This record gives sequence, C-alpha cells and structure tokens, in this order.
Amino acid sequence: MTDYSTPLFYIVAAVVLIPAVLMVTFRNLIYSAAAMILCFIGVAMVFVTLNAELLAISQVLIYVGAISILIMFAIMLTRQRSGEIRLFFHRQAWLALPAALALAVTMAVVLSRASFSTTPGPRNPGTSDLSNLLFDQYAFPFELVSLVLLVAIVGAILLARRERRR
Amino acid sequence: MKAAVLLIPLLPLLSFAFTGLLGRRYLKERSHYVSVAAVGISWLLSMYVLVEVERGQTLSWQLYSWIAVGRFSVDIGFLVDQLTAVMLLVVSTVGFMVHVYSIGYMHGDKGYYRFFAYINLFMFSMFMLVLANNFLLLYVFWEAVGLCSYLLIAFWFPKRSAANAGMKAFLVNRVGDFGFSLGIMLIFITLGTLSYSGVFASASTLSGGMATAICLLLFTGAVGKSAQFPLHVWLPDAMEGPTPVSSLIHAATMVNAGVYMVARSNPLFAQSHTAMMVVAIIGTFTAIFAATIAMVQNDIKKVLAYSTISQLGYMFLALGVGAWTAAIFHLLAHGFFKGLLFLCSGSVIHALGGEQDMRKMGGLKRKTKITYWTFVIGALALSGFPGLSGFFSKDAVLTGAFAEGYWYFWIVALITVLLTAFYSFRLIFMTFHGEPRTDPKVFAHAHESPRVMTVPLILLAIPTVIGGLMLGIPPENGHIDRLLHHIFEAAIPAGEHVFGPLTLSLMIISALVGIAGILLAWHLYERCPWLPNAACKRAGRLYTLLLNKYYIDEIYAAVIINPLRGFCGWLWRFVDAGVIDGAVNGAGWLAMGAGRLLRPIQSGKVQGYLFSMFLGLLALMVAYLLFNI
Amino acid sequence: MTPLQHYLALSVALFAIGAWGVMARRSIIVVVMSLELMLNAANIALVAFSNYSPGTPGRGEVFVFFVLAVAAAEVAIGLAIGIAMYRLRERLDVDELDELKG
Amino acid sequence: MHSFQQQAGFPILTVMTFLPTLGALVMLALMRGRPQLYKSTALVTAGATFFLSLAMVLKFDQSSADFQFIEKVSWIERLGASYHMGVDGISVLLILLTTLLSLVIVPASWNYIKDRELTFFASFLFLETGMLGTFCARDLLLFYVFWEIMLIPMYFIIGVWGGPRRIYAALKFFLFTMAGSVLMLVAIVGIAYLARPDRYAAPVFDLDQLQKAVFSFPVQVAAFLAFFIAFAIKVPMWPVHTWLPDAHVEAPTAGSVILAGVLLKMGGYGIIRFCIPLFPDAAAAAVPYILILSIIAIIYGAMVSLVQKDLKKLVAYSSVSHMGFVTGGIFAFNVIGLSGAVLVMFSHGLLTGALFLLVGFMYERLHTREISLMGGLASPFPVLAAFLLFFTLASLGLPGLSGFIGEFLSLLGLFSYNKAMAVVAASGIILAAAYLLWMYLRVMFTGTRDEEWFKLSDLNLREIASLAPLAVLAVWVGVYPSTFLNIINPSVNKLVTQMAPYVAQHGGLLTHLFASRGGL
Repeated sequence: MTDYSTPLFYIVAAVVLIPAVLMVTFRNLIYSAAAMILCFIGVAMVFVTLNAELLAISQVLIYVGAISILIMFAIMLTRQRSGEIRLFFHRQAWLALPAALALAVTMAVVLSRASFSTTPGPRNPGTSDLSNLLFDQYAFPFELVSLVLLVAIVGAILLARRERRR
Repeated sequence: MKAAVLLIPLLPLLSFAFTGLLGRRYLKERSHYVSVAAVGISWLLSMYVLVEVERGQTLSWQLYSWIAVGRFSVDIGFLVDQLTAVMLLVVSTVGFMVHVYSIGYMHGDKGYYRFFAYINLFMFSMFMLVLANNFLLLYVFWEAVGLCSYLLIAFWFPKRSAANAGMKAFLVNRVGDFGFSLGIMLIFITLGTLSYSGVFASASTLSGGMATAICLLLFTGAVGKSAQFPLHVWLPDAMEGPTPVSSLIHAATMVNAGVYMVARSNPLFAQSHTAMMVVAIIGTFTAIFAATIAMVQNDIKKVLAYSTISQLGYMFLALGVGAWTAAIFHLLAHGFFKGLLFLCSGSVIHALGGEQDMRKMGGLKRKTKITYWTFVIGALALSGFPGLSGFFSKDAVLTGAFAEGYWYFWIVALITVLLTAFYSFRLIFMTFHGEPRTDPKVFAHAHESPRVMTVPLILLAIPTVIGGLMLGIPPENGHIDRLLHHIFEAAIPAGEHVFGPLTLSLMIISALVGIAGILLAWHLYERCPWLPNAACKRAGRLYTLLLNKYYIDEIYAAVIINPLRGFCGWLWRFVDAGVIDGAVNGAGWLAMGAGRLLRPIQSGKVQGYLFSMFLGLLALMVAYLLFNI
Repeated sequence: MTPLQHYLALSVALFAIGAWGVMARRSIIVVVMSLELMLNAANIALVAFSNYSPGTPGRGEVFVFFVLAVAAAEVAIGLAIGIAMYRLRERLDVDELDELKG
Repeated sequence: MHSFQQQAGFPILTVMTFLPTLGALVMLALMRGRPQLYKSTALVTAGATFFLSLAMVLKFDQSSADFQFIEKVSWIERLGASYHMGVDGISVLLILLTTLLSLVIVPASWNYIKDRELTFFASFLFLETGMLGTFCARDLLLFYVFWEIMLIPMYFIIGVWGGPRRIYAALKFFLFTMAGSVLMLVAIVGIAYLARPDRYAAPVFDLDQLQKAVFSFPVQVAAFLAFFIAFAIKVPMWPVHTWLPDAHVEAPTAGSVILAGVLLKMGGYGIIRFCIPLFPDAAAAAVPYILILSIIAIIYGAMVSLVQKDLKKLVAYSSVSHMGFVTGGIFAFNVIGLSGAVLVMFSHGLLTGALFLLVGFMYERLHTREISLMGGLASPFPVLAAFLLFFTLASLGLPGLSGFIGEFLSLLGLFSYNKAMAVVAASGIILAAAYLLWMYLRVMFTGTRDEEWFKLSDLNLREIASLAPLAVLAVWVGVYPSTFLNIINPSVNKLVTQMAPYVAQHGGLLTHLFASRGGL
C-alpha cells in the first residue's frame, strides 16, 4: 500500500491542532466547546493511525460523549450575560503565549536531543494484550481508579448541590 | 586619757542619734539641752586632753581592724599628739560657744531639733577627723564633715538658693576629695600602708616625683575643703546656711581641715620642694584674690566669707614656706576671732530681723553695745592690731615667709594686711557708725541680742585678746612653738631663728600697715561717706569686676557645667536612644520589612501561581539543556 | 511510517496550546477544557511511545485508560467547583477569586 | 569534702532553693481569692527561705576556700549531667542578698498590685527559686536550666504588671537575655563535648572536672566570648545595656527591686564563676578591652543619668555606672579588686533595691515618676526624705556606708593594674555625686510644688519595716565590713592565685602591646 501515512498524519494533526487553537481563542464559550469536541475527534483519529482502535473508540466515547456534554451543561448552567466576557487577562495574556511557545520549543529540543530505542514501525497490540495487562499486572491501579471515580462523583454532587438553607 | 579620747567624739554622736530620732515628736524646742550638754562635756574633756598632752603624754590607740583584704589593711584608731590637742582646743571651744549661741539664734525655727542633730553630727565627724590615725579614716570623716556642711547649708531647704548652695558645696568638695582619694591610693600603692606612723616613717624612701605627685593630690583635697583658689566658689554661697553654721563650720573648724591635713603630712611635703612652692603660691594668690573681692562686697556675711578664704590663704602660705607652727598658730587665732566675727554678724542680722545688706544698716552702735565692742575686738584681731592674737599669729606667718627668703610672698602678704584692715573696718563703719539706713520701723525695735547670744561673744573675745600674749611671746619660740616643735621637727628647715632686730622691725612694719588700713577705712567711710560711691563710679569696670567675684562662677558654668550637661544630653539622645536602641529596634523593623516585602507574592490569583509554575518548569528544562544536569 | 518524532511534536504542540489556554483564559470552564487538551496531548505521547517501543505491546495504552478515568474525575470536580463558585459570585472570572490572598 | 550531711544534716541547698516553689504552688492551689491568706503565706515562705540562708551563712566554714554543702546526684546519665549543688563564699553572700530582697519586697508591694495579686506573688517565688538555683548550681547544664527558669517569671512580672510600654520592655528584656543565653548554651555544649576524656565517654558538664580540662587558646577565646557576652548583657555592660532602663521604667516596684538587686549580679557572678576559672588564658587576654568597656560604662552611665527625666531611668543608669566598678574590679585580677567587686555587687543590691522601693512608695503617693513634676517633697514627707537621703548618700559612695567600701577597693584594685584607667574611673564618683544630689535637690528640696501632698501620709510602719533591714545592712557593711570580707576572702584568694600565672604570662604581652602604643 502506497505510503499514505505521512499525508494522512498531517491531516490528522491539522484536525487536532486547529480546533485546539480555535477553542482557546473563541470568544463565545459554545463555539470553543464545539472546537474542543472537534479536537477530541482529531485525537481519536491519531489513535487510529497508531493502530490503537480500542483507545480511539474509548476516546470518542468518553471525551466526546461524556466530558464535552458535561462541559456543555456547565456552560448552560453558568449562563453569563454575554456582553462582558473579556477574553483574556489584560495583564497576563501577552505573557502566556510566549511562555507556552517557549515551553513548546524547549520540550521539542529536549525530545529531539533524547535518543529512544525505537522499533521501525508502529506495532499492533490487540485488545487481548490490553486486557491481559489491565486485569493482571495493573489490577490494583484499576481498583484505585474506580475509587477515584467514586470520590469524584460524590464530590461533584456535594459541590454542585443547590444549597438548602438549614 | 583613753576614756576621754573615746568619749569626745562619742558624746556628740549619741546626742545626734538621740536628738535626731526623738526630736520631731518629743523634744521639739527642748532638743538643745542634750546636744549642748554633750558638746560641753566634750569641751571639758578636750581641755583635759590638752593639759595631758602639754605634760608630754601622747596616745596612739587602735580600736579594731576596719578593712583587711590581702595586703590592704586599715584600722579604726586614734592618734593624739600636740597637733591634735591644738585642733581639739579650737574645734571644741568654738563648737561649744556656737551651740550655746544657737539656742538663741535658732529659737522658734521649725527645724530646731534637726539643726542640733546635724550640728552634733558635725562635731562628731570633726572630732574623729582630728583624732584619726590613718589617711583613709581621715578621708572618711573628711567627706562626713562635707556631708554635714551640705545638710546645714541647705538647712532651710525650701529656699532654692540654699538648696543649690548646699549641693554646690558638696560637689566642689567632692572634686577636691577626688584628688585626695587618688593621693591616698598612690600612697598605698607606693608605701604599702596608710597609717600616719607607717607612712611618715617610710616617707624618705619616696622618689622626688612620686612625693610631689602624692603631695599635690593631697593638696587638691585641701584646696577643695579649705576653699582655696580654684575651688573656693562654694564658701561664699555657703553663707545661705544659718549664721552659727557659718561661724562654726565655714570659719573655725571644717575649713581648717585642709590646713590640718597638710600640717599633719608635713614629712611628706618636706620631701618635695615643688609641692611646698605650689602650696605657698596658691595660698598667697588666694589671700590677695579674696581680699580684693571682700573690699567691695555689700553682704555682711559674704565679706567675712571672703575674709576667711583670704586668712586661709595666709595659713597655706605659712605651710608652703615651711613656717609650720606659724600656720597652726594662725589657724588657732583665726578660729577664735573669725568665729567671734561671724557670731557678731549673726547677732546684727538677728537684731535687724534678717537684714544682711550693709547698705541698709548703720548707726547700730547705740543699739547693740556688746555686739559692737566684741565686733571691734574681732576686727582689730583680724587686721593685726598690735597686742591682739591676730597680730602675733599673722606676724609669725609674715616673718616666717621673710626669714625663709621668700620676700616676694612677704610683699604680697603685706598688701593683703592692708586690704584686710581696710575691709574689716569698712564693715564696722558701715554697720555700726553713721546714720541708720534701715527703714525706721525695723530700726526702731532693733535690740541687743539676748544674753544666751551675747555671753558666747564675750567668752570668745577673751582668747582673741589674751591668746596672742599667752602663746606668741616671744615670737619664733613662744609657747606654741615649743609645743608643736616635736611634730614638725622632720620638716623644719635648718637654721636657728632668734628674736633679733630683724623680726622686731618686721613686726613694726606690719603693725603700721595694719593701722594705715584702718585709717583709710575711717577716712573713707566715717569722715566723708560720699567718697566711696564716687570712687566706685570712677573705678567703673574694675568695681563691677570685683563685685561679681571676677565672674568665676559664670566662667565655671560656661566652661564646665553647661557643656557637660549638653554633652550628656547629646550622649543620651544620640548614642543611647539613637545608635544602640536604633540597632536593636532596627533589627526588629528589618524582620517586619522583609515580611512585608514578600507578602505580595501570595497574590491569591490561581493564574499567577500557574504562571510561576510554568516558569519554574521552563527554567528547569533550560537548565537541563544548558548544563546537562 | 511516520517516525515517532512527528507524534511527539504533535503532542508537544497540543500541550503548549493547552497550557496557553489555561494561562490566558479567564473563565474556569475554558481552563478546564484546556486542561483536557493537555491531558490528551499526554495520551498521544503515551500511545506513540507504547507503539514505537519494544517490550510487551500495549503497555502505554493501558496507561491511557487510567488517564482517561482521572481526566473524567477531574473535569467533574472542576466544573462542580465552577458551578458552586458561580452560584456564590455570579461571575466566573478566575482572577477575581482571590480570597486566599496572603 | 564539705558534703551537706556533715555541715547541715539535711540537703540545705535544695530545700532552700525549692521552698519558694513549694510555697507558690500551695498558694496557687489553695488560696485563690483569699488575699489575707496568700499574702501571709508569701511572707512566711520568703521569711523561711531567708532564715534558711541565714542558717547556711552561720554554718558556712569561713576558713576553707572550696565549695561547701555539696549535693551530688546523677541526673541524666548519658549526658553526664548531674544535679550538683554547692556554694562558696561569693555565692553565699549573693544568696543572702537574694533571700533578703525577696523577703523585703513582699510587704513593700502589699497593696501596690491591683489585679491578679496571687499570681504576682507566686511568680516572685518562682523567680526566687530560679535565682537561688543559679547561685548554687555546680553543673553547667543545671546552671543553664535555672538561668532560664529565672527568665520566665521576670518576663511576666514586667509584661503583666508593668507600666504602659510594658510589652515592649518585657520583650526587649527577654530577647536581650535570650540572645545571650542561647550563645552560652552553644558554648556549654561545645566545651562539654570537648572536655570528654575519650571519644565515647559522656560529655562533661560538671564544673570540677571542667576546670581540670585544658582547652586550646582559640577554643578558650570562643567559649569565653560566648559566656562573656551572655553575662555582659546581664551585668549590663556598656553597649548592651539599653534594655535595663526600659525594663526598670515599666517593671512594678518589686520587679525593679529584684531586677536591680539580684538579676544584675547574675552577670558579675557568672563571670567570676564561669568565665575566669574555665578559660583563664582568654580571660587574661581580654583584660584591657573589658576594663575599657567598664570604664566607659562608669562614665557613660553617670553622664546619662545626669539628664534623665524619669526617676527610675536615672536609678537604672546609675546601676549601669555602679556595675562598671564590678567588671573593672573583677578584671583587675587582684585580691583587693575582686573583693571590692563582690562588695559592690552586695552593697549595690541593697542600695538600689532600697532606692527602687522608695521610688515605688513615692509613685504610690504621687502617681508619677517624672522629676520635673516633683519638688519640695521633704516638707510633706520628712521620713521619706530622710530615708531617700540616706540611700542616695550611700549609693554615691559616702564613706562609712556600704557604697564606699566596694567602690574604693575596686578602684584601688584597678589602680594597681593601671593608674590612668583608675583615674578616669575615679572621676565617676564626682559624676555620681552630681546626678544623685541634683536628683535629690529637684525632688526633695525647693518649695513644695503642690499643696495636696501635705494631706498624703508619710511612710507607714510597713514601708519602714521593708527599708529598715537594708539600711542596717548598709551601715554594717560600711562600718564593719570584715564580717562580709571574711566570708568571701578564701574564695577570692583561691581565684586570684589560680589566675596569677595566666595574668603574669598574658599581662606581659598586653601591657607590652599597650606600652608600645604609648598606651594606658
């Protein structure tokens, strides 16, 4: 098969990066939320290119399905008078961008400097491998994560409950 | 003899305690019985001791060891010899007379008991001073006497001037005592002992320079106590105290302590000729210096005060030139007639209801007969009228100075004789002769003082008249010379003095000069009273200079007191509060400041924190890149 | 095959954008969203590494699951706080919530 | 060996030290709210402690120079610290002073304190324990413990019952002393470890062994400086004295009496007991500098007192000046100087204690300490005037009273060391007379400023009772000092002979050093 992977990668990268930038720069929250969803889909596509289908599907399920909706709810609940949304901090905004870029550059340099022993092409781990790892080697973290989720649920309910005057 | 010597100081001490404690509530106006009796008995005992000493019996008796620390051991002890006997004579007699006199003078005063308590304490300290057998004990009672003079000068303490005068007296004495204590320390360091016998025995081992240093330090004490030139400023102000005090302390006893100390340490002084010269120079200068001021003073007691300073100058002159016995003879005579003069001035002030300014007196001759005649006797003795005690003792001093070859001292002394005669009779003419210048009401009931005051005057007048004849004839080896010869033999310069034509001519010269002074005063103040004012106007600035006592007090204030006070103020504000406290509080403020500086970092903005975290991450990575940690 | 470095570059870029969003935006919700971005960037890197590195396959991907779980919990809590804050202050700008000032 | 069994039959030192604490605890526990009861208990406890110390003085064997009434019980095994108590001549005298002053202040502050009276008396009794313990401790760690125990009650006394600026004053007092004592702790631990016979033995805190240990010169200098700074702050010496006036102005009367009467002696005692015997070389080397500092203290203290407006500040600065004689006398390193220094400490305790009592009585009547607001007090209060005159004269060094003996001996000691220094120090007595008499004039003489004072009562019997013992002792020391000199002579001689070789060796070096600069 002809080598479509490189142009495909660039398309997928674009699908990820452009909405990300839009998300951050959009004035209206709804638009930035939509951009985020697009970005998550992009990420799912990246997983696909990395032969991690299971991950891609779970990514779509969780991020696009659950978390984005959650954020949409949050946006709805905290409807603000649209007028005064000031996009950035006046003070820190101009500092944040260069800082982020500097961060990116340094990380890139560090990564480029580092040497990884890499096998030539992407390998193809099946779902069975994942499940083996997940349920015997990492069983304990798995249980732990469930605990974390439990705590998060209880916490979220408590925090967001409408305060009843006692 | 031993019992007598112990009792002499003990009785006044006991009566001090008795009157002091019980005086306020119980004794009140009866508090004089115990104290006068005590001093009277002491007087009798002193006479007994004098007679014993005349018969050649001396005593050196050590009561107990006072301080014993390592090499330094000092004990409380008595030394009674001819010199002590003479001093006891003066102190006890004048003291007893003043006690009797004070009954009348202090009558009705609110602090009656306090007066007698203090004056008894003074008698105790003076007796102990004279009886002490070592330098430290002398120093102890030297300051105790200074304390009593402080208490008695500031007796009427509600009066600000009296309180200031008291403090001034104590402080100036203290300056003198500073030198005295250093002298004592030097003696101990070089000779290892402080008792008279020990020190005088090893006096010859002293090197010239050390002897001079010691003598000069001791002499600073004498200058302070006997009000000689640099430290004389306190005596005129001491006249704030009641007159009996001025008579006893500031004329007859305490001020002589300086002369006694120098006389007592004659073996030391004999070792250093320079020290003797310093004593003589200061003595002569003070004599003429004080005499010039006395001429223009208008307060009756101030005149007598300056006259005392001047006569003390005479005594130090005599000590300086080596005429030791003459100095003591003059001390004795001066004690009597100056005490008498002060008591007479007291009775004059008493008669005029407290008036002390001579310009508001006059014509008291008729009113106060006894005071007048005793005053005249005293004045004649003071100005060296032939026949009276003053004549013989002053003449002894003059001939002593001339015979030793110090003719320049003799000339200055002769001028002072003239001035002395002048101011003493100026005083008499202004107070007793001429028309009364007091306002009629006061003058109307001016009366002679009660008998309890006039009897002591008469009793003191007797020795002034016959004292000279008894002790001074023939001059140079009269009774007093023979008595004190043994004491001063270590210090008497060689050469035999016989009563020859030289001494006779000197006597005549000084007598004539004295009489000339009297006539001058008579001419100015009796015959033409307008002359003095004219003379003063013409003299102008000189007169004001003398009137203000050469501005010595003002100079001291400007040179020492005010700069010292200013410096101390600066010292406290700048160094203490500024530097040290500044540093301490500064450290405190520093901690606070640093805290306040760092506070804004906790701005509470989440973004701020995130931002600094990122910067931290960035820095770490850059560090990794650059230094490849 | 596109080499590992490309994926890493992508992950870094995404991470930087997320960081920028977190630091620059005022509303809590956008901050949370940008946080998600950063987490996804991490996921990309994880998966990339797990594929290109030797050893038992899927080691990285397993980890992504955990990241997902935690991210979900985190978003829940973040938004809950945001809503609670909104109810209190009517405004959601992060720079006005500074009660914890020193 | 002078163990307590032979001499007193019962551990007299421990009983004496902890009796006040016992009394305080009993008071705190049982007598809250019953003023008559706890006041009398306080008096009884202080009285009992005083008589115990008196018994100790009588039983004290004045011929021997070594420590007596020894009590030694091992306290912390592994640290080598033992509960080792013992007294020699100098500590006996200072203990007597402490118990006397503590007894005297109880009646004096009978109605001076308005609120929380019980804790006031209790804290004084705790303070007394701290002081007595410090004088008896023969073990460095024990000494440090008592040194700190002493600090806390004093802090409260100034902080709680003080005047308007009491917090600042109490804090300053505490921080100054704390800074010093922390330095000392470092030195204590240092030398304790250095003095260990071998690497694994327990550190040595016991003074007897420590004195045998020989430290190298730099160690000696460092340790000496640490100890000396702690004690110099307490003395107080010149540069570190600024806490004293503030502490005195704000402290209540009884607090000032104890602060001036005893706490200042801690510094002097500490120097004699620890700095000199443990680090002889360093002490000998430091002599000229310390002498210069003490002379500055004498002159500076006297000069600053001249311009003080507050009576208590004046007396506080005069204490700085008097304590200059102490350090001057000590570091002259001869028997005369050292006995003089100890006597100055004893007499200064009596006199300044009495002066503060009098200032307190005046404050109770006039409610002010400003000299400018007073004037002519002698007419309305003759007895008060008499007592104040007596103690003013004693403290300006009038011969025949206690002040003179100490000062003269220290000056004489200083004189034999170096004449020029002694002359400058001796000028201090003129300044002393100046500021004290000037104070007396402005306060007592001149016209009475305010007529109501005549209605106020003069000193009552209780107040005279608290002053009388101090006056009697002042006269006793002045007239017959050998009773006190015999007590301290043996230990003074022992210390001087012990220091003689070092002074000779170092003396030469430094006088040579000074001579070359045409120095003193």
